[in-house]
Amino acid sequence: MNESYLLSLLVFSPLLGIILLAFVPKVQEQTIKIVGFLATVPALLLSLFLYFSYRAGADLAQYTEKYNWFGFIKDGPFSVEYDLGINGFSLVMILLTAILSTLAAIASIHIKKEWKGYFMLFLLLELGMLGVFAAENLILFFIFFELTLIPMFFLIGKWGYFEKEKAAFSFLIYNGIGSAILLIVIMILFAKTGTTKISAITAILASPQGTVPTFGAITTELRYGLLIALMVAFGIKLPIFPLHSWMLRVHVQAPPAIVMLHSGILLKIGAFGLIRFGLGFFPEEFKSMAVLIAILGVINLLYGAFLAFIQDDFKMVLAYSSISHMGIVLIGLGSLNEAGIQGAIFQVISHGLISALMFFLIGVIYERVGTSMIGRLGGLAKVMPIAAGFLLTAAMASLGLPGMSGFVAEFMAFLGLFKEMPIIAAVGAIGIIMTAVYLLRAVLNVTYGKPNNTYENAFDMRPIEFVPVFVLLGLIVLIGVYPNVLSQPLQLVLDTIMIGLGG
Amino acid sequence: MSSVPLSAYLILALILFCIGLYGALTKRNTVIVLISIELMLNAVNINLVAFSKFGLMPNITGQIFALFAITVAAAEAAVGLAILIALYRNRKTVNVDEMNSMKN
Amino acid sequence: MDLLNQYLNNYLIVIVFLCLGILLPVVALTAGRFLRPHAPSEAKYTTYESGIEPFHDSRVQFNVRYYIFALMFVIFDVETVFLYPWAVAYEKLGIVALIEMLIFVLMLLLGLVYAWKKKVLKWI
Amino acid sequence: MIENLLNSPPSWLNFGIFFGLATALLMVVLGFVTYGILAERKVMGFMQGRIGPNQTGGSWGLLQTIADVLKLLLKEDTIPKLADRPLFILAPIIAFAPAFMVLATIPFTDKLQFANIGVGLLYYIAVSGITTVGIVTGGWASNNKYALMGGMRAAAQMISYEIPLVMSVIGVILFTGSLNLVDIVEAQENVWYIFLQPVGFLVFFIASIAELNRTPFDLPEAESELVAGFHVEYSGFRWAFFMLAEYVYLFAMAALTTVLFLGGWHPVMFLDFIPGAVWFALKFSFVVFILMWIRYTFPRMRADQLMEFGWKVLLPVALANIFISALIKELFF
Amino acid sequence: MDLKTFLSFEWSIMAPEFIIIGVATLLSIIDLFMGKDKSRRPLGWIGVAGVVLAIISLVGLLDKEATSILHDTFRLDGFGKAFKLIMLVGAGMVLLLAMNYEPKEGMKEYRGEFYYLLLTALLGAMVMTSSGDLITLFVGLELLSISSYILAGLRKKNKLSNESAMKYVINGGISTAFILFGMSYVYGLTGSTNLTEIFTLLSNLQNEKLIYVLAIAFFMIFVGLSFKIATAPFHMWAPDVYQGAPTPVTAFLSIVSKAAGFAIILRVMIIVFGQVSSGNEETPILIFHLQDYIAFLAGATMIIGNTIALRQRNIKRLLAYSSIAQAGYILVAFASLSYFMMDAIWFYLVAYLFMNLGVFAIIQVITDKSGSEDISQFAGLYKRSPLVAVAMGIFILSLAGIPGTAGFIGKLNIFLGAFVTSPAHYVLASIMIATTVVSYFYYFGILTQMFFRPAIDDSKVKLPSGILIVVVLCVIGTIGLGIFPGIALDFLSQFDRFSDFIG
Repeated sequence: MNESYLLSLLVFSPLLGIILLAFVPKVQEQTIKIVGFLATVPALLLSLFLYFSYRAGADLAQYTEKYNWFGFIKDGPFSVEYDLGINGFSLVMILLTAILSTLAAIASIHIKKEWKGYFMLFLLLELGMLGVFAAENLILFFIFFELTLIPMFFLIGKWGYFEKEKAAFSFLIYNGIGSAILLIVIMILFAKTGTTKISAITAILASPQGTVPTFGAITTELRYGLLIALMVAFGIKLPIFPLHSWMLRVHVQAPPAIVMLHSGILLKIGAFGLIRFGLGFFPEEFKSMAVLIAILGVINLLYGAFLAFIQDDFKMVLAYSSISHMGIVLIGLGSLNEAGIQGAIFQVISHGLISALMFFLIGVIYERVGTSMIGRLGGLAKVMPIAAGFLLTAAMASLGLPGMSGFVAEFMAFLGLFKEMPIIAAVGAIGIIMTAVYLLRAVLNVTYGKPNNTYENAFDMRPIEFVPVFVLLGLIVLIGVYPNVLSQPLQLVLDTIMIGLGG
Repeated sequence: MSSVPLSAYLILALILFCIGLYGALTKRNTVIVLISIELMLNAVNINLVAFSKFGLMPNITGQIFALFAITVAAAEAAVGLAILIALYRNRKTVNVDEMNSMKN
Repeated sequence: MDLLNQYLNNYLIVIVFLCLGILLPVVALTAGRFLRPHAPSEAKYTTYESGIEPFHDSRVQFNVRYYIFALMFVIFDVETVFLYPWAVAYEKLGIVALIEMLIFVLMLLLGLVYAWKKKVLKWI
Repeated sequence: MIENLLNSPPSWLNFGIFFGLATALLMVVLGFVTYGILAERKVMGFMQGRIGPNQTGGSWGLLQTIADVLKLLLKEDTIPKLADRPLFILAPIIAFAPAFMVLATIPFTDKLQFANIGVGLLYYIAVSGITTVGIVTGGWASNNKYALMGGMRAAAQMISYEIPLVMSVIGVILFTGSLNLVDIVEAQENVWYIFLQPVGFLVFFIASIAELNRTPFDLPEAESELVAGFHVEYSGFRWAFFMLAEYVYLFAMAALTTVLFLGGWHPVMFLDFIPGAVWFALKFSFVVFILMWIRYTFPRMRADQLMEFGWKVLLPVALANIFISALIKELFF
Repeated sequence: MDLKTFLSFEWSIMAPEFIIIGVATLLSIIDLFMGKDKSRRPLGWIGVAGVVLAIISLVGLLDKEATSILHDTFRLDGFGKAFKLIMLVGAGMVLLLAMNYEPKEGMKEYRGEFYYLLLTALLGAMVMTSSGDLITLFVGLELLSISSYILAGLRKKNKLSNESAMKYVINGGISTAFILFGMSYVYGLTGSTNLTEIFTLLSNLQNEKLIYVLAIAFFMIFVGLSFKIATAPFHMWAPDVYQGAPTPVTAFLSIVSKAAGFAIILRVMIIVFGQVSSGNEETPILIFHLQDYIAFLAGATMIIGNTIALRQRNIKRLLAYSSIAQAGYILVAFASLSYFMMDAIWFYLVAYLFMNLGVFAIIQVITDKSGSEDISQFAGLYKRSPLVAVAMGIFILSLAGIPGTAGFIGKLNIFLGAFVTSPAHYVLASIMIATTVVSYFYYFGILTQMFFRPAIDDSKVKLPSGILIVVVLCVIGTIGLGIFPGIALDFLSQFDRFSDFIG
């Protein structure tokens, strides 16, 4: 194994920005903005480098880092390592994080006050997200996972809209419960196996009971219990249907740049965890619960779609659409074949890009007109033709227009499910149609509907605002046209998962 | 006359202890509460001395322990009364249930 | 057995004295009841205080000094509990116990000086 | 015979015999009190250049006290209506019973002693402390401001002087190595503790006067300021019991002083043909006389002087005495 | 004992105690003869110097083998050293707080007393920690308690202070009686008060009835000791006392006193009852029989502490309930009786020392300044003094158990202990984590006040130098142990899990 600091550098590069920002006086707003933006760039460059070198055939294992961190027994079991590493899936997620972070930093021009604190927390959030995907150790994973919680709490609570504190608290408590459950799972695994290294635990769990020495019996009941706990923990994050209410508040109340990151990446941590741990640790048990997961997925899809249809607030529409789209992830996972899982992963990334785009545009519009209620918007195509046009395009991507990323993802997910459980899939397909209906209703209302507002200060997009839009749209189209940019890096991971599932 | 069994002492101590506990928990007057606590501590002394004389393994240690217990009880009572005096000067009451300026 | 009996008898005597100590006043007072006159009148049962009947409880709030002296008494009296056994067993314990007691009593003295300096020992 | 009695298992018969003996002692004590009071008055008269009682019962007024007692017995008994009745009645008994109880352990001679218990000295100190409770109870129960003040003062004084008292005898215990009063007396066969423990004796003596509530420390019943202190509301025989307790304590304290410091029944030098009982009586009478003497020659102290003297002079001296004694013992014995 | 044996003892192992008692005596004499109008502040420095000296001498003793002197009544073993270190450091910092404690009224005349009473209380705690005999243990306990009673009521003119002291005395007296009653039974059954002797004697006990008596004794002692650590059922005093006592005293009670309480619980419970056979085939050790009851108390403590804290407006009262809850967490470590028990308790106490002391340091400054203890005094602290607010935020986050802080690692350790036993304590750990999430409500409520709410007045909060030292140390400790827990764990490993605990 080569000694490499690349991953650490990547994960902790935002820290440099935080430190720099600490020394910038509060009043120099312009400097703060620039430093804040620039601090996201190293991570972007490094992750791009990793991506292209992987595509060029480099072995990702060379970037693995491992140091002894601390041990509850000196030089014995029950020690925790500082352990970073990536595979294709996490590489893609890191790339997504880095891209969205940079774009969100640009989108942060809409923030009105206290730049310094904002960017410090923003960078901390990025650090946490990057770490979550790079961690090869459960404790480390959990630390980064929780690390996203605190900046989010402050970012929502301080820079959000009217009910920001309530939103911040409901975010905190729901995610707190989620991470608490996750912590229980992690600690049980730690206590039973004596290690927190993900690969080691996977190996121990994969071997039949009794063949590998453990510190306590890992019974079948325990395995099921742990899996269900994991599903709840990540289900809150994702969010899965009954555990979703916090996420609506966050989407509505948080500042747009933060919602970009939240719906673009934080929600995806749920999916990531579900695939990585749920599927990775307990493939057998996951298999036997596949139907349940698929049904949950369909419920999510339909429920989100139905409720999105009756919302007044455009942000709410998007929030429910997120729920609905996460249903597709579950559907893909429930199918448990290669196409389905690939679809799920595609959906994770595609929705990350699309929702980021949508929320960015909403942020732009909100800044100009001061509302996001569909009833009070309308006829934006006249006032802000470019923004309205982009909004329409994004909606198309979201509802799965062929040639865009959403289509590839939904197609593959349903393809997978139709193979395994055609009836459930058929029911789920209704959701796809619903998606088109509610999105078009909302977007068309906004762009072409009767203007209810005088739009005094409305102006079209600033030059800088084109950057995120173009980047995101470009990526969406790229994936839609040439899915290989994703599927190639993911192939190895998918193969591993399929082997875990027994073929 | 010499054959008072150990259990008699223990039961006496237990009864005293319970009376003391009852008093300490139910009485309103702080002085009585403090006295009740003394009663509980003295019940312990009966136990210790009885064990020291008639216990399974009689030895002198129990009496020494009792001496320490007495001393400590005295110190505690002294501090308790001192605090009570300070309290009385400020509040003009020695009733436990009137000490409620911190309820919320 | 003799020793035990002696021991018990000695304490029996103490009990006898106790009984007698209580009995004497009881007997004397009971005897007195038959001998003494009984001629009650309102004035006789008033409290002795300048001829005017006190109209409320005379358990007035008295000086806090009394309490403080009581506290001092409790502390110092209890400390002697340690001095007595030490004095009795002094020969067996020897110089080490002397040093220990010296420290102990120094602490007591410190307490006394403390009280002194804090004007606790001052009467009114 | 008494040996056999003591060695026999305790029984009701024993109880009866002891009772009889104790009653005898009680009679002696009552006799002492009767003539002690007379003697006190006579000595007082003598010192103040007057005669004292001389009418009742012959030329010396021998029956004077008896007449007094009879008068008290026949006096009407009143309990103020504001008083706390049960406590009021109980108080004299609480005050008197311990006074009599302490006599049980005093060894008058090597044979003449009632209860020879191992911790005699501790017993004396412990039991005598109860009297304070009786006095405070009396003061409290009277529901009279004078009485209450007197009672509180008595309590404050008695507890303040109890500490030098108990500390001063530690020197004696140190030299004897026992709390048994007989042992203490026997240890004084060659030399009395008054010579080995002069400071201890002095502290003990002063503290004992205060404990007895006698002039110059008679603050609790200071006639001129508190009328009569804690027993202002008492009359008749109830009052008499407070007085009785006081004089029984005088008896007991004088006896204890004799035992602790004056060698008990041991004769002076070669005069050992005189029986121990006589020696004891002589020393005892001497102590009583000194106590009376002090009473008539000293003025009453002020309250603040009284308390501060106890705490600031007697207590440090007593503490120092303990260590000097210990050092002396360590170095010379 | 003759002079030779007396001198043959290794008195040097008592050096820290001697230093503390010497300094306490010295301070009391100086205070006594000092002019009335002279400043007492230098006395505080003497006290701090004494504590530092004691720490140095204790560190010098670290390599020493477990030694007993004075016929096994005083015992310096790894356990004693480790716990004494916590107490000394805690007391040193509390002294610094006390020097800068300036409430509006009622403190001037008693400042001198403060220092040496604090030291005598510390002495009691230290004696207790390394005593090898029930009598010494009891005397130490009472030295600590009685000093604390006075300390709590030190502001003689202040009603609340009086009341709190009175309640403390009453509750403390009752609990003392319980402890003593239990101890008297232990003595009665063994005829000894020496812990080591009791250990051997009791492990041979077979008589059913006597074991029953022993179980009663166990409960009496445990219930009594639960007062010291303020857990159910004897937690009622804590809120009132914490609120009414002077703030440094509150800090002392919540840290040093609590550490001492746990030290004595471990000493008594493990040594006295550790090897008692239960007469039962399945669980041959009595203490494992009683484990469920301890667990019940721990659970009740956590639930009570965390739920009642939710509706507190007074910051000190809130912290009182929080500290009840924290004691409950530590009790979980005790209840699980695992291999990690001692380490987990020690580590958590260290973490608790830093985070709670830091909180109290800042609370003291804020409440002194405003004269009010209402939580609203913290409003807008971030605006007024950002650094103070950030420090406070770190402490609060640590109390809440957020990763990156010492509190998190402490909780991790406790969880590990709870899960590693068989059967694992799933329920207890779940209660712990659930109540932790509940605690987010009030902990983050404080953060909300500090960061989100507007300030009432804009005056800067300036930390006096002593408090600044404490806060900086605590920040370093909290973060340092959160990121490099290895420091403490390696330090702990030199005691080898306190294997010399039972001598």
